[in-house]
Amino acid sequence: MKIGILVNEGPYQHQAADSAYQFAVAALKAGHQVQRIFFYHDGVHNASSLTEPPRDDRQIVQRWSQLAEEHKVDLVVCIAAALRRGIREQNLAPGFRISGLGQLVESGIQADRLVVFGD
Amino acid sequence: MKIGILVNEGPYQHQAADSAYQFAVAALKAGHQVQRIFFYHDGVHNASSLTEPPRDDRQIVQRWSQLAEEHKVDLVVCIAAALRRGIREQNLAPGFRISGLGQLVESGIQADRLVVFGD
Amino acid sequence: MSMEEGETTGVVKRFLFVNRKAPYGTIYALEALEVVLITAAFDQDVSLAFLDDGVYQLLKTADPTGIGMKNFAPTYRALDDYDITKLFVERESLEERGLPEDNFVVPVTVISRAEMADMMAAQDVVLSF
Amino acid sequence: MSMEEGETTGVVKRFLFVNRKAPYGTIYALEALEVVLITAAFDQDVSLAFLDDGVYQLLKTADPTGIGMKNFAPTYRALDDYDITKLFVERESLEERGLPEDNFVVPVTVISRAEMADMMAAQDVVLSF
Amino acid sequence: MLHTVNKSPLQSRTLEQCLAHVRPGGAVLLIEDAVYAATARTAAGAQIEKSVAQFPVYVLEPDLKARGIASKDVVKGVTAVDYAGFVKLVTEHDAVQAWL
Amino acid sequence: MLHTVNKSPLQSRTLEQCLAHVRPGGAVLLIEDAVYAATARTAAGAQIEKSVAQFPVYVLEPDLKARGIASKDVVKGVTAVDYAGFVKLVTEHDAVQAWL
Repeated sequence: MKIGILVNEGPYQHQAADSAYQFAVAALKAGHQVQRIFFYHDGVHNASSLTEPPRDDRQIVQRWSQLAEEHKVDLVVCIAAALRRGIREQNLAPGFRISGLGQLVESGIQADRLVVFGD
Repeated sequence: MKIGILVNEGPYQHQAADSAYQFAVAALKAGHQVQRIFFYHDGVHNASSLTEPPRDDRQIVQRWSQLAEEHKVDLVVCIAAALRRGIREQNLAPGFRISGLGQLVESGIQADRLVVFGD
Repeated sequence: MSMEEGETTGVVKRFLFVNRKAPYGTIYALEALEVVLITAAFDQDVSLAFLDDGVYQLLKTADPTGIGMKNFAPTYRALDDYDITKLFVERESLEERGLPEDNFVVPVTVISRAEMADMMAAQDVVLSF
Repeated sequence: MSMEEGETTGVVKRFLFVNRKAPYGTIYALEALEVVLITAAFDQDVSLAFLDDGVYQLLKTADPTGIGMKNFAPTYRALDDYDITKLFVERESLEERGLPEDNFVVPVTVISRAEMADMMAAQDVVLSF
Repeated sequence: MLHTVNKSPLQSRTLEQCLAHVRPGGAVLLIEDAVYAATARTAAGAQIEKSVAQFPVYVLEPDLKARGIASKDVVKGVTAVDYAGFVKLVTEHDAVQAWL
Repeated sequence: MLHTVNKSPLQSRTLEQCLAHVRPGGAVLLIEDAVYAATARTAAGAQIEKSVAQFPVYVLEPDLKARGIASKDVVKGVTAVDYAGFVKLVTEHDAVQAWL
């Protein structure tokens, strides 16, 4: 099954980014296709290449990048939300791309399910 | 009177950054000294030099920088919270400085009042 | 939005946007509206639900100039240009807030909680912010 | 923390840290604890209040490995090294959550809501996250 | 102690928790989404009307206006203040506690 | 429709709003701070116990464990699932509605 995911909150502050990640990993493990993960609102902060959490903590941004590399998951950051919050090409982590809100709507149309994680 | 301010949320997502700003402006107008504004948790995103909100919207980061310039307000970003969330010297807006949590405690000790804005 | 993005092979799904949060305290209401406007251009079957504190989003008396923000409620009027007319407001949510049924910036259909629940159950894609 | 930061001319204020949020769902509990530890080094009169969902922060049964997070509750034990022993837990908050009074990772003083209110009213600086 | 509350009473239980912890000499200021608590014809408004007999309750007017609440819809006994009034309240009380 | 709830019922009114909008064929999954709603000896737990007679209620076990809630403290009739179970629930229902 094709599953789309929407993440509305940034890393660390709320659990949303963690829940979305664990859900995506489980979906892939079950043989489903994660069609796209769209980052909106403060969710765009998940794409910041400049985060440097304590070493003994989970590396949320790096985890997303690895997911993109290993499973070819399409990680899309909303351009309007990103500009508002200071995420641009220059501080975009590997595996993410910046695009329009249309990508979220498209995900809703193309995926069999859309699952939302937020606050 | 010396007033310290703590901001716990980032710009745009929650009103906290707006309320803190309006409060700071009113405090200065009333002749008080804004001893320090400390940015913690997602509040560190208020210091991002890379934000570019729509032109007809308020420019939250720029507003803080102007406040620092015009009224010599000390804008301090928590280093641990900033590293976790991707704020570093390279994307730090003018007027902000990155320092330790001790600066918040010091603000609590030195200021006559500490006012907290968050979610 | 590019034409390319708009190409979704003629599929029409029932999209529901659930608005349960008050405006201005957070950005969710405003950024939700931005998605709705984009979705409209994709020729989908779009509905908007306003319940709980979301009913406050449509009040025509809003004036956020005193807090330095823009009043975005009039933007809802643009939905009519896209033939998006299914704006549902929950009666019980209005009653709990002591609000009348006729103080909104755009025409809405006031429905009961039970009708809201039925409407929700009939959707293909539900977006909440 | 540098010595310089620690120089605050001998002033001792009553600092209260109010913990009202559940752990793990948000980072507030963890980052609040980080401030408490720093404050301890400033020789202030520190109290911690746990009420509402904040009482969940101290449960010794917590195990967040399944969600990829670290269990930070044991860090509260470090407070004792700084002679921070005023950890107040509100009885009514425990009762509403069906929690016993003896399941915490550190020793606490369980007080009533009225006592909590009195304690709050006596503070110089109140930090909430 | 000046207690500030910023959550809608219809979504969050924070207001009732705050009201249960106000002591003589204390006051409550409703800001951001908590201003809805000051509106008439709501359960929270009725609660606030009772509270004003025990301690002063203020509401931030710019936040009221932003949300389209008319002054006539504010429950009796609640005092509207602007940001200057907010600052004044902070200086008049010995400390501030934010109920987040 | 699978309804997900992620807020503590003791801080937020979201759970009760969600429960009032579940239709036959629907189900509720408690995640993140909403797992507290599945605990015994609470008002929310009593509400959930009533709900399970009408529709299935699930709780995410990793979130329960993170918060130190023992399986024996989960109210009767609520089914604990792991992330694989969460995924399975998503595929088994025709759509998902997050109550944020």
